[in-house]
Amino acid sequence: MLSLLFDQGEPGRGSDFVAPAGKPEDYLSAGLLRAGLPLPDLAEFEVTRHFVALSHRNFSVDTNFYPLGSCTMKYNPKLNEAVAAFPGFADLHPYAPDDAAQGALEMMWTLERTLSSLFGMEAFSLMPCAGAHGEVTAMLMAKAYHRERGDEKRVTCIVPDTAHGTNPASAAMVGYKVVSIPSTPQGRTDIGALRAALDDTVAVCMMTNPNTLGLFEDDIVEMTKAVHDAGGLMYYDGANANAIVGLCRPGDMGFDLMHLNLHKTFSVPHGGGGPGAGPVGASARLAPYLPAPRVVKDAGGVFSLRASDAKSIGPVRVFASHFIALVRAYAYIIVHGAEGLRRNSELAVLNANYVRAKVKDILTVPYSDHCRHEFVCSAEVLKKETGARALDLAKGLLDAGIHAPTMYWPHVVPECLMIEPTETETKETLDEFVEVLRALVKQAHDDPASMQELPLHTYVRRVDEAQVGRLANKGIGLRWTGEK
Amino acid sequence: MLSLLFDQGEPGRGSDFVAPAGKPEDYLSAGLLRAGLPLPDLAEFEVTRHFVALSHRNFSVDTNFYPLGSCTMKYNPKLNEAVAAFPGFADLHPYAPDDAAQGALEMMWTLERTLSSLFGMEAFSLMPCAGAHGEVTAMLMAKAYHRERGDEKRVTCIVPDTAHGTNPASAAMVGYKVVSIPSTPQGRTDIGALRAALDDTVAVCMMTNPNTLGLFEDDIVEMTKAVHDAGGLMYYDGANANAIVGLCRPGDMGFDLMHLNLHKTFSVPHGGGGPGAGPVGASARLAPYLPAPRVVKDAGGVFSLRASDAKSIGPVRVFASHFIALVRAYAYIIVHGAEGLRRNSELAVLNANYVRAKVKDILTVPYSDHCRHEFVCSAEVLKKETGARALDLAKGLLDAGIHAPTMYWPHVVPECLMIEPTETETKETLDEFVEVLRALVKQAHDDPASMQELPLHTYVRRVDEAQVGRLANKGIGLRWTGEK
Amino acid sequence: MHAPHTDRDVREMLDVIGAPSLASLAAPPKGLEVKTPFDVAPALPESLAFAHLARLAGANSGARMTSFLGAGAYRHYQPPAVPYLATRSEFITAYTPYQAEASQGSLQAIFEWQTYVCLLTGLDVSNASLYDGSTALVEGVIMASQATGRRRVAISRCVHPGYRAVLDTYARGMGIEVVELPVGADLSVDMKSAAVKDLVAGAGAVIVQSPNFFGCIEDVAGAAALAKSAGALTIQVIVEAMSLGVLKTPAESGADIALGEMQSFGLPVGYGGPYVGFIACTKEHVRRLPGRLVGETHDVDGRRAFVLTLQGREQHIRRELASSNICTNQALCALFATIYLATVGAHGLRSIATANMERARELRAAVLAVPGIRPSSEAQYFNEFVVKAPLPAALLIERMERRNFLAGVDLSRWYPDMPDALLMCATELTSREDIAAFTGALATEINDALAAV
Amino acid sequence: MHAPHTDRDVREMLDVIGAPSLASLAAPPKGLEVKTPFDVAPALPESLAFAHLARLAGANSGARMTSFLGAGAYRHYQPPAVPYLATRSEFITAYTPYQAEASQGSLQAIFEWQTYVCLLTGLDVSNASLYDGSTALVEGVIMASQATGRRRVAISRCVHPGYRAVLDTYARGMGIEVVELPVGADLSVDMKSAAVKDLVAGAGAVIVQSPNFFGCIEDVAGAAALAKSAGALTIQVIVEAMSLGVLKTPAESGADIALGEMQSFGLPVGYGGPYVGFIACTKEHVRRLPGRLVGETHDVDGRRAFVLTLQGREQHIRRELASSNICTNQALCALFATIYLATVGAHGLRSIATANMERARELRAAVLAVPGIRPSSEAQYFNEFVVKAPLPAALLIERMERRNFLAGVDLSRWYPDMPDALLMCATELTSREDIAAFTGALATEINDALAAV
Ligand SMILES: Cc1ncc(COP(=O)(O)O)c(C=O)c1O
Ligand SMILES: Cc1ncc(COP(=O)(O)O)c(C=O)c1O
Repeated sequence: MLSLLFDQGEPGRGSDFVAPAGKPEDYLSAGLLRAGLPLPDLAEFEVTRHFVALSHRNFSVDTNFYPLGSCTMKYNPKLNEAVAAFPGFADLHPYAPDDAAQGALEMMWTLERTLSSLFGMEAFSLMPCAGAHGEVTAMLMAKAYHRERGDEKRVTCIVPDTAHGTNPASAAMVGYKVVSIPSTPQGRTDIGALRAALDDTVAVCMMTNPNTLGLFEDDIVEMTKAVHDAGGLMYYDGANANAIVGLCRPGDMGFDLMHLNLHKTFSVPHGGGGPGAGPVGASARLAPYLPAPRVVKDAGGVFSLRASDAKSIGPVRVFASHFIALVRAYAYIIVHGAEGLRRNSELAVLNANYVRAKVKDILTVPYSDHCRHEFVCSAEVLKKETGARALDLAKGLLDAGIHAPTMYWPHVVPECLMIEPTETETKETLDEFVEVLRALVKQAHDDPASMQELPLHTYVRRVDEAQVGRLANKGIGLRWTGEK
Repeated sequence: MLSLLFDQGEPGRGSDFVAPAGKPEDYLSAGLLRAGLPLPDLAEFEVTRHFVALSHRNFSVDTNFYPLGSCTMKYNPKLNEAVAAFPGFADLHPYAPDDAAQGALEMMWTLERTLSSLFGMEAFSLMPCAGAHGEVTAMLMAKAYHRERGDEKRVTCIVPDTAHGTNPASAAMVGYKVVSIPSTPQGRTDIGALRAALDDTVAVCMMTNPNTLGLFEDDIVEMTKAVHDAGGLMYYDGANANAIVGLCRPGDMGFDLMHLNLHKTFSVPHGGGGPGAGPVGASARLAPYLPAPRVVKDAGGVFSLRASDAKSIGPVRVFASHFIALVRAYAYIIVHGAEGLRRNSELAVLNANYVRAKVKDILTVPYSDHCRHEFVCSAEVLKKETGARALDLAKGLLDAGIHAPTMYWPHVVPECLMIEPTETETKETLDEFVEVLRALVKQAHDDPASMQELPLHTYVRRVDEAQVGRLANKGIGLRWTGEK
Repeated sequence: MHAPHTDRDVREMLDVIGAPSLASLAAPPKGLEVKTPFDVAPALPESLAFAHLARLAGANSGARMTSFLGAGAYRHYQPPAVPYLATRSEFITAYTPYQAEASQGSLQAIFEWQTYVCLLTGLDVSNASLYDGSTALVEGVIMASQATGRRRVAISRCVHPGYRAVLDTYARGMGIEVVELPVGADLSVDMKSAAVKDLVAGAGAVIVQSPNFFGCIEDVAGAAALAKSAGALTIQVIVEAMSLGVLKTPAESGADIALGEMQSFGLPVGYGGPYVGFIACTKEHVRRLPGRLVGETHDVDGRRAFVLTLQGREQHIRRELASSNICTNQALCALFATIYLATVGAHGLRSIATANMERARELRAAVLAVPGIRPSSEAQYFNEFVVKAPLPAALLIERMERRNFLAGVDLSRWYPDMPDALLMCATELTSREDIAAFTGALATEINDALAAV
Repeated sequence: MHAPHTDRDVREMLDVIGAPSLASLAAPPKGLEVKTPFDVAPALPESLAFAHLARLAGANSGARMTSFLGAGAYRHYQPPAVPYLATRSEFITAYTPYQAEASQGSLQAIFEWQTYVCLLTGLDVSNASLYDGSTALVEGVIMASQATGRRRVAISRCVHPGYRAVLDTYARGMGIEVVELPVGADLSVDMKSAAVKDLVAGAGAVIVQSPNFFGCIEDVAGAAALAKSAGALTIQVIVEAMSLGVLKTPAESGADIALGEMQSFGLPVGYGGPYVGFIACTKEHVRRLPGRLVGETHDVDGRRAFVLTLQGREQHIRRELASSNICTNQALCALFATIYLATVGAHGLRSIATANMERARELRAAVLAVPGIRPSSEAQYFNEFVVKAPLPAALLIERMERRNFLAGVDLSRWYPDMPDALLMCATELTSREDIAAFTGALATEINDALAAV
């Protein structure tokens, strides 16, 4: 067990960082000053040992196969990290004048043009910080668009039941009523149900493609048309874009709005939960509503940040972008080119199908066609036969040094495991994964009770989530307090 | 078990690093070209996973308490690493003209002056790459000095029996006959034996102070005088300088020559076995023999590399120094100043004595006085009583996540463990170490047989050293061959 | 190319799958194939990509100038231990710690971050981070609006105008009314004025920033008293987190919610991001907090463990009823800040914050000594302040930029009634040499500019 | 201050020790106390130390110039994965892997390094690294001298003069005689000349560098034949390891020992070090190898393991009878090189080496097209070559430096008979724009210089 920082250190430990500058009271009246500052004083060495030790308690892409569905845990090239640290990027202040930031602006401009071309959109805003931020940005744009047209009756947002939770949550944030559409037995959004839901209150329909079952929405063009006919807008959740880069384009499918997760498709590292970047693309009619500022290039090749367009919804964060994250995505793009990006998507699909073909012998794989970048399988039969659940398999994988797939989502598949290997894994690794899974299923049959004990070898074993939730509701157990 | 690199990869994997430039035969006649290049082609991702996994199989200062005697495994501040990577240092070519390298030269000049002041020497050469390189450099200087004086009969080098192996090996490299001096029951070099060994063939006497038992050579001034009287030179092995910085100076003790291990005393990281830096200091009469080039400063404050002095032994490596290692040592010095350095030495002595005082109850601590930066203890009694050896204790410490002390050296103490905590460890860590050691000794009494099984929890357990040595003698097992 | 597949790999895998070719396997439904070539630059070998990015970085001269820019992004010393530790593979390439057994490193670090936020603000609970200070403001407004059931908030015009613009964007979409409290004489809000009192009536939140956008320390306690009497929550926005090293905590001032930006703690200015938003509140609002929360618990063997908790508030469980839509947050940036705070400690943070105040006062005095420059406010401040120039601030900034100084932020961009006002910032990295060189050049430029008129 | 001790810690610990004060505990014997104050700058707080070092780094304008310097230190592309992985805590803060159970990471990496050295040179065995190429030369000479029992070696004058100077330093001390083989017409050694044959007679080693100091590829096979007939060992020195990506291996040429420098594999030029020396030889000399060796074995459970072996050759066991005095070597630098080689692979290494040849030829052609510049040799070369200038090389270099070019190395420093010779180097990082800009400036400077005469 690793002590918390707050149980380490001694008052007075640590380096000097600045020359002595007196006391706070030399500069401010006492009434403005805080009573105490109860942070621990640690030697740098203690801090180093602490965080290196913490790092050893994590699974990560660089240490473990991480087939976490819907998250695109691909390898993050180290080139990205090196260029992101260039002082010419890191030390540039967001209010530096445009003429003193031409390199940064050129990069952003090129990135925007590149994404627009790759996804068939008129323009992108690089401002949103993550996928969900992109979604709500797009919802704000949709709302502004309809309002601008005086079409204020449009208050519903259509979302398939397989959609990621951020979709309905983002729609709700701008006050949209969420209408959920069921999936067909083929794992696609039910176009009949969609049509039935369409009326003149529909503001926007959010589609994820490939959807979270890893399947291409075959009726996507028809659905787009139907929604458009009803006066609604089509939104493309591009979190799964790793299946389609260079192969097809949401713009060509008729979408008005979309977001990308640069931290999935474009190799920005996930960082243990962020930061990401969630650029929002827009078709010609929606582009004027994109957040401001955006980068423009004048006839002389000079770049600048244009503060605002008349129709823009305004800014969705204070500064123009998660710039340093964009640098990483840009680096990824320029070493690949359009062809390399397309090949990565093809190989992502290849890897997923390869695992799927092999897993078919082990677990139920519910849909019959080839998948795209990921697929779901179900442990329902296994559960019936042995009592072992998807959860148990997931925990068992951890013992083998493999991160668990996404579990119990989408909800339409019982005892669901969603597996996304990504293109950067070798065949050797995939083969090994399948064998580990096979062995776990065998273990479930041979010794079902043992499955609930898994994992055995991780730093901690299964944790008590119930108790912590009860206390947390009262604001307890969410921070160190010094009490034992 | 982690595959070797050579058992991974597939031909054709990996990134493109340069634009295509044709084939080797386009530039050179076929007869000059190699037949094949049998290196594995790996994706960067494979390389990353491989080396991150390897890193997890190491103990290190940042992850483990590492009380390895004579090695000064102190914390390496991360400031050092950051400044060492500055492009202004890293991208500077060793043949860059002096006027284009003024910052580097200023640093080296200041470092040389600082070391000279701290150790009371006339001058230092920053050229040697490590401690042993410094030693042989000094031996070459001694030889040149005597030769210059026509005193060619001086062919012996006096070395205490507690000295590090590099001392006699360095002396032998320049053809000196090594005479070993025994230690007294008090753990000091026997001055009587030393005097007896002195005659007009003595070229130099190498002293380590504090010696490798962690004790100050109390007779050091007398010994220096005796050797000088016999016409010999005195060499100070400064590997243990962490005990004395700012407290006393080899120059004041009369030494003619010395080396420092910047990778011990001055926080250059050990790097798993190097690189280090082993500057050699010289008194006024020996300074002219220092290796060339050295940095000089002219009246106008301009720095330059002076190619050679008439009496210089010449260069001991092709370029002027392990420059990037020096940057680290320099960074360490400037954040401490003379006072901070002295305090570090005092605290190194404090930590060693603290552990020593507590270990006295557990194992035999052979010498009665306080120690300096390290101390030795003996498991001889334990071995007699239980059969458990120093080796077993060392391996048991590994299981507790503590690196083993230096074992079985110096040879004058049977079943020896040499413990050097360094000043950067907290009292908390030292207390924990003592308790682990206490528990191991108890285990030895309670269940002696179990001791030979240790370690149980490391990545590999005790290894077969005999077999590998037999094969290695025939050149087998020292590289991957592809055979299974 | 980062994918490892050789042609042989591909063939073997296609065989197992039973697909004829890679192209056919991955092809979109008929009719959706891309028809025109992409407008994307051809692939660069890695060494050329590196050189290309080095050129772009080099083209940002602003990154090398002596800078007095603050206004929401602060250049502070980053101890090298911070990036060294935070950028370890195991931190940067992990996902959100949903699998507790495989994520104790990230989870404990977030728990420590939550604790730091609480210790710094004095409040009870805090979440795992938000995108940045400006979006944290939006989340705080949503919390307050839900807590009070009121669709109207009152915000000081001394709050960062960029933050207010973001709030406006969202508020329009969310149907929340935002009323603004006027800038008082001393560039802060007069909490005692009747006008302010009227504006606050009926609001769900009273929002002040302190130190405010002009650098001045606001009367947060006054705002809290006012809010309380109006049945509103008090939200304190903190943009320059370094001020927390010395200033009264939001809790001490009576704030219910503190939120803002912690970029100052170990993150580079990086042309605007990523930074790290924080939010903290009193216990009773814990279930309204947006985003992830880590709690302490134990595993089946009784070992202490950390885990994501109260996930029932979050989008992936609660969908349209979630307290926020946030999913990916700023975990790695929060880790930077956590390691920063661990490294500097109380001792370091207080001394660095004090050095900021010292340098800001030295800068202000030196700038005010330049003929033609006048002060804008005599309010107490942390490390930023406003001065008035004898010519339009924009012109002066342009002149100083030519001399490789970023003199400050032109306030007229947001406050048209302040054409000559310059917002300046000094930090512990502002050296005396910088100040002397700057004020020397400033005097010359002002002289020249006035002579030219 | 990096030590963690608070005053309370110190007091408590002194109590346990039974010492009255820190000063008395650590004090040297009476009379040895330091009497005068030290000439050491006062301590700097960390942010100022950082700034101070940034200033020093910035004062090295040479690091930013367009460089054509080689001559033993080569500027190559360093894939960012290399430093990223090699500088992990667990690698940089470990000691020599004496405790095998706690050091499998370092041990396996060294085993992989030894393998790479063998694969690249074609030889049987290799050690864990040596300080640098020049000291590797000394170690190779000692090996050869011990293997043959001869105290005399013959070395080509086309071997790096800096390496030869180091050998001279040691040879004087060790009592080994060094004879030099003359530079032939085409800046390489004529192995067929009678003079060379005479000089080799009685030598324990024939030492050639290829590519040699002038960039030319030597007739190593010829040297080996000659050595063999004289009963000497053949030592091939390799200073630009990148050439191993394409050139015939030392083994193919018949060398017994290959040694030199692998800085080119992922290590910066760094004003001269640290770099990484290597040495490899045929099986029969394995026990004469200097320094550490890692071998493959297994643990008590039968798992593969790596361990230091043949320690009986080393100083810590064998003391004055050791094969060398080396202890600390260049483990971390060898790790850089190992990760470099793993990252680029055969495919990458060959293509990078080929790009070096391409750029060197482009550079040479462009330089020779400048009026007044003449070639020095038509021998085949890798990425370095010598040209003759119409003015003293030193003067030309100085002129070009003023234009921010490091034109090359002035050979007259070591070869007084070559006053106008410039040794130039191009690598894969030498861009066509660099070459064009350089040769343009060169033409102007030569013109101006000649006009001034
Ligand atoms: C399908 C889908 N949509 C949206 C999101 C939200 O993206 P972010 O986490 O970047 O906010 C995710 C991320 O997990 C996702 O998988
Ligand atoms: C006492 C002593 N002398 C000399 C040396 C040799 O130093 P290096 O390993 O740097 O060559 C050592 C290193 O272990 C040592 O402990």
